[in-house]
Amino acid sequence: MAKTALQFRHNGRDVAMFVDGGTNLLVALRELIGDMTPKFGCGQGGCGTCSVLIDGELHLSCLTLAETVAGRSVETLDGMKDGPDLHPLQRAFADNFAAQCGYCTPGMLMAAKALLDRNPQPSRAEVVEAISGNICRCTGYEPIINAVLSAASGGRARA
Amino acid sequence: MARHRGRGIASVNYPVGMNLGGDPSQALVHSNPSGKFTVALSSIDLGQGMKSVTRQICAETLGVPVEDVYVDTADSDTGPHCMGSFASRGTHRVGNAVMAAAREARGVMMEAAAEELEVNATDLETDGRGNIHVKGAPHRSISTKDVAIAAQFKQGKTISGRGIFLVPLSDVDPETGEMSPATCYAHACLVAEVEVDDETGEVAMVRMDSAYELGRALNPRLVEQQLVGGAWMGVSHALYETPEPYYPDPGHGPRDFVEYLMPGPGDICPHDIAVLERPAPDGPFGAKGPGEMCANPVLPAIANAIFNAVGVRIDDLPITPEKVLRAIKAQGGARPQPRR
Amino acid sequence: MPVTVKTFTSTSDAAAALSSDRSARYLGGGTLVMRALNEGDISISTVVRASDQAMTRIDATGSRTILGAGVTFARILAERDLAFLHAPARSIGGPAVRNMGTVGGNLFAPVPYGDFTVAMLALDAMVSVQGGLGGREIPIDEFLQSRDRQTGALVLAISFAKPGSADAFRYRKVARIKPKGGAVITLATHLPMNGSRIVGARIALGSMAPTPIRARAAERALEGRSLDTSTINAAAAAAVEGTLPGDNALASAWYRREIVGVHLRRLLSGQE
Amino acid sequence: MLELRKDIFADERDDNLKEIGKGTQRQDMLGHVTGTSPYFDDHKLQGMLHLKVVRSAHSHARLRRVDTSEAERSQGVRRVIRGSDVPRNLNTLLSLINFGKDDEPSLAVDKVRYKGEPIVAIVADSPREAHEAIAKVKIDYEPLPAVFDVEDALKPGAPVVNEVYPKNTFTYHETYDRQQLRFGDADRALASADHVLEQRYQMSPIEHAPTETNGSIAAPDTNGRYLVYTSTQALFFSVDTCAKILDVPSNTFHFIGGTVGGGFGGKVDTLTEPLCILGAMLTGRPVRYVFGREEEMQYGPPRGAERIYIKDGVMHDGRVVARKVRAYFDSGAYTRLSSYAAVKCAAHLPGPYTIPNVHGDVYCVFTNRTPATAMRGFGVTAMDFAIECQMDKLAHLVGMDPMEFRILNAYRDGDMKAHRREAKNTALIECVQVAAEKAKWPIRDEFKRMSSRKDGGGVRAAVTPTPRETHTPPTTPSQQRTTYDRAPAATREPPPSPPPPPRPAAPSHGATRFSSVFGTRRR
Repeated sequence: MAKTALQFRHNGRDVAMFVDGGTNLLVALRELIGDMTPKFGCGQGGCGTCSVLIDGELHLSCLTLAETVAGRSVETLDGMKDGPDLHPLQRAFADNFAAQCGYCTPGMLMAAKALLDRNPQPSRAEVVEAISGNICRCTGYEPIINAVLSAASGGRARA
Repeated sequence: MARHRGRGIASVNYPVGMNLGGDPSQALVHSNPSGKFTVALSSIDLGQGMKSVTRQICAETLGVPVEDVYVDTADSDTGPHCMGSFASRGTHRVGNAVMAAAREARGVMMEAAAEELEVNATDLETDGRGNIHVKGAPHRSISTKDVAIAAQFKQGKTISGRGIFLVPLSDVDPETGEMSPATCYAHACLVAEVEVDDETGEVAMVRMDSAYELGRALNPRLVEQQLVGGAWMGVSHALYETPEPYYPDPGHGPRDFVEYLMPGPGDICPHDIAVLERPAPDGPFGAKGPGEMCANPVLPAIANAIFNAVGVRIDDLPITPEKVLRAIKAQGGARPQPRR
Repeated sequence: MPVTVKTFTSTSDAAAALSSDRSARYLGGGTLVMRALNEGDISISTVVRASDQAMTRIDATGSRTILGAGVTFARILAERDLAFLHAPARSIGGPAVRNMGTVGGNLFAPVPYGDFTVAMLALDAMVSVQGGLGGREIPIDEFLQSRDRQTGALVLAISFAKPGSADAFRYRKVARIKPKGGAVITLATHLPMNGSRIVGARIALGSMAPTPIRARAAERALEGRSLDTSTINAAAAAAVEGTLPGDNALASAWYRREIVGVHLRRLLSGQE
Repeated sequence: MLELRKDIFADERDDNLKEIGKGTQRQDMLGHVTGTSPYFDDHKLQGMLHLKVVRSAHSHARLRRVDTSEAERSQGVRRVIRGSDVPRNLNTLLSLINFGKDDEPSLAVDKVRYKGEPIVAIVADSPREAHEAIAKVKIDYEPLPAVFDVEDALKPGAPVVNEVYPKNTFTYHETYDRQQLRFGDADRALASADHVLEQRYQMSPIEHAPTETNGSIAAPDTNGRYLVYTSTQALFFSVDTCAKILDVPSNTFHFIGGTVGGGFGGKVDTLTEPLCILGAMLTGRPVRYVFGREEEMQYGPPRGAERIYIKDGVMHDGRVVARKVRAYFDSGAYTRLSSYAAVKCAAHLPGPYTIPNVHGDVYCVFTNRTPATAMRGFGVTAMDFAIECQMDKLAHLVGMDPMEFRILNAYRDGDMKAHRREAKNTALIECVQVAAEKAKWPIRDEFKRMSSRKDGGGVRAAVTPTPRETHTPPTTPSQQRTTYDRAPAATREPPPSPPPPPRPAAPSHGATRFSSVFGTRRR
């Protein structure tokens, strides 16, 4: 069966693999390079838990044909920490108790990072908009919104 | 066109644990030679915080810092039997099992410490910071680490404990329904304020105020997680979600998260919560279980608030804009009730 | 059989590949085709792509705006000249979907999707299509009526005359969920003014029929009049005429009929 | 925002604790924010196969013929699994606690009872190849009349959904078509009440919608065992259900789970594990079976619908003197856990209020829809909706403030509850008082002074006489038994001579019956 060679940057490192025709980026990340941080929640584009950044833009990896990221940069939650140090967003999510089951957390963090990378001081409405493509069934969203706001303000206090 | 505000209330109680009991859970607690404890369970953490709350229960019972305890869940080879994570039974049933196991392990730990300090175990106490000392004489002290080393390599003792918690099964009288469904109950009362659009039937949440009585709040942050998230789910159940929008007609079922309606981050409202703690006599440190009941008062409180706002009673869940609009039209327009 | 991916530099080669293979689908942003593949749609066995730059071009300089079919909603939102389209673009999905979803793909999105197309219908857009036998321009009304037969064709671009004033074009998506929700109904109006009179009114409705449709009776109620309360009420009363809404998970046909006039009135009178 | 009201019930607590009561960070938070918390699907196994099921296109139909020959030859297919391949293709979840009869196959054989019911499982090299094979399975259906409304299902001549329960209701105590609650004389009290209000309430089904769908991965392990990664909410429930269905000892399995992407009750049913393990047994390879989102929404079990009728009698002064409730749980095509919820619901009546006359009939009804299961607040959520809407209407009827109306009727320590147990450790009044305070909702001083710990018991503790009903069913042993359980679980009243006919000495599947609901009479 014909496979296509694919190379891209994954959290700053070059990776190479062979993909079957039609393979989506979520499968490529999880099954071919073992990055389990993006999750499968629907395969429909509705839940956001597979969210990654492609060249800095928020994308749904389940709806991305893997070979379209050839030569591009893909960031996942696996690359968010700086060495052993948590990213301010990760710290803020923890401090605000913004995760329960934790399954939406990787996608939420990527959506929040996409926002703060472009807009370091967002309003509450902008935060709400930024995470609107991500479903959380546990928290009621309030602690997640507070976490993003507190990461943006640089403080560790609850917003 | 007008938008009308209204407030409604509901008060509820909720049984803790499987109905009729008969739902055991077990726990094993043991120390490694450095005095760090592992709790082995087969109970599931669905996000509700099972690992975290049992960790605190274990640490409190042992008298060690929480950092010295790690909870390992859900391995059928190493974790002893648990009925499962449902029926608000986690904190109450598993918590009690962990407490029992930790109590037994503490007994061994205190005996081992007593042997090292050459005193009676009954004369010892833990300081919660990793030390055991003679009551009233803090300088006659030994660390839990040193106790663990001594127990393992010198005394040949295993600092471990087994725990089980079982509410004995009760029977049901088929005719009268006489039974013992639960040993303790949590309570709540919630006030919902809504705004209803009388031309479209749309209902927007304005705010919620609530009081929940949950026995001991073992970890207020975890309680808050359950209550905030649970109230959100209550709003969702009240106004939005169903896989059968035309029930009992089974058609037009949602297939994705666009068609399955749940409130988004732009639909939430402020929620001010008070937590009351009336300890349950048989709960671990008096705890009951907030996980399930937190959504329940929200549904009727919203329905009652809609009545207060526009004078229509919607007795079918979910309360869609269509149902509200049909009812408003049927009564010839909104009839706001006295403002509360 | 795994899926075959064919990438072409020229749109005509892509169009030829698309029209010669019934199991081929054009992959735009992925929100429709990748979802179908993920859900096990085995009727698709070839995925066609085109890397032609023209597919992602935005030309907003002249009086006629041209959007390449591969233009994403995020790019529209980044374009100051397209401010009048920001409301419909922002109403699509969440940020990730807007970074991926395209103007061309939206033309094919079934209810409850396809909100941007409602805006395009109000703007009397032309759809530029490359078939196996060459290109043509199709008025959007006509394109939508024959949408089921267009899957073998490659949409290259969509073009329309820019509204004369910021106020002439209005858009509203009525959704249960905020800020990202599927449409209960979608409304877009283009009311060019000649002095104080409306000339060439176009009102487009989404979720009021299997594809976006025009509210022609409401358009007639506005035509040649000034936008005053009685005209607005007349248009609102006529909004439901000629519509064919269906029941779905978001709302019933009854509800859609009940509220379409309410929302048209609110949209035209500038109310929330 | 959360405020701890330590001032209330302070005399009942010792707050001098070190770890309890602190807002300590979750043990799993670091894992969550770094994406390293291990969910079942995060295990990558060499040579993993993919399992998908063929689902019924009809809500109710006889299966005339199921032809899988073309699917078996389809590219990438390793194994096609039929109902006949399942060792014990009939189960009911609560057989593990001796409650109910086996009524649900893992794969439908002769008949389908809901749209989406699994009929055939395909194990293939890739999901795509499994889907291609699914399209090649040919099923000849003979559609049967279906019933979707709980009350229609109880009418004479209604289609029989599930032949195990031919009256379309679960059987309680081997005799009853419902769980009853009888306390006092509701009819007489209604006759003398100042106002009577009867209302109908309805809750549509609700989907759990966890962000992680149901699923499992099963892999052959060393020494003949199988390693199973699972999203289950109840590990040993799943282990023992699999042991029963696959007819092997439970220690054949090593289940690993415990970190689950949301459950809310929707991951109790052991939906994927039995077929997933069977796939691994039949192919010798790791097998993954994960629900797609549409499967999860439409064919994963929901919180079942409920229809509730309440008839209340209330006096001018606001005392509720009688409550009569008839409730129907829509179980869908199979029992799962709805039978249990109906009993829990009966126990919950009449809500947290002291009402001297209560009459409840709670039915678990079968219809041709996706089987229902547990969900957060199981058995209570819809009843609370009905009761609390009703309480609001009653308050309106007698012209009382709804808060004060609830305080007036609230149960207190020492009161007798309708299921004939004394109320203890109650706190409803305090919750209403504090909620009123928070919401700045004025209530009168006398209601502010009331307490759950005062003025209960006495006459409120009396068990009011309950009339015997003329149509009382014969008194039979209240034990709920199944064919499956009958042999080993003869815990009480062992039959005298003659000796029972020979039966297997012990269940060969090795599943454990944890307990026996209805098995022992302990009050």
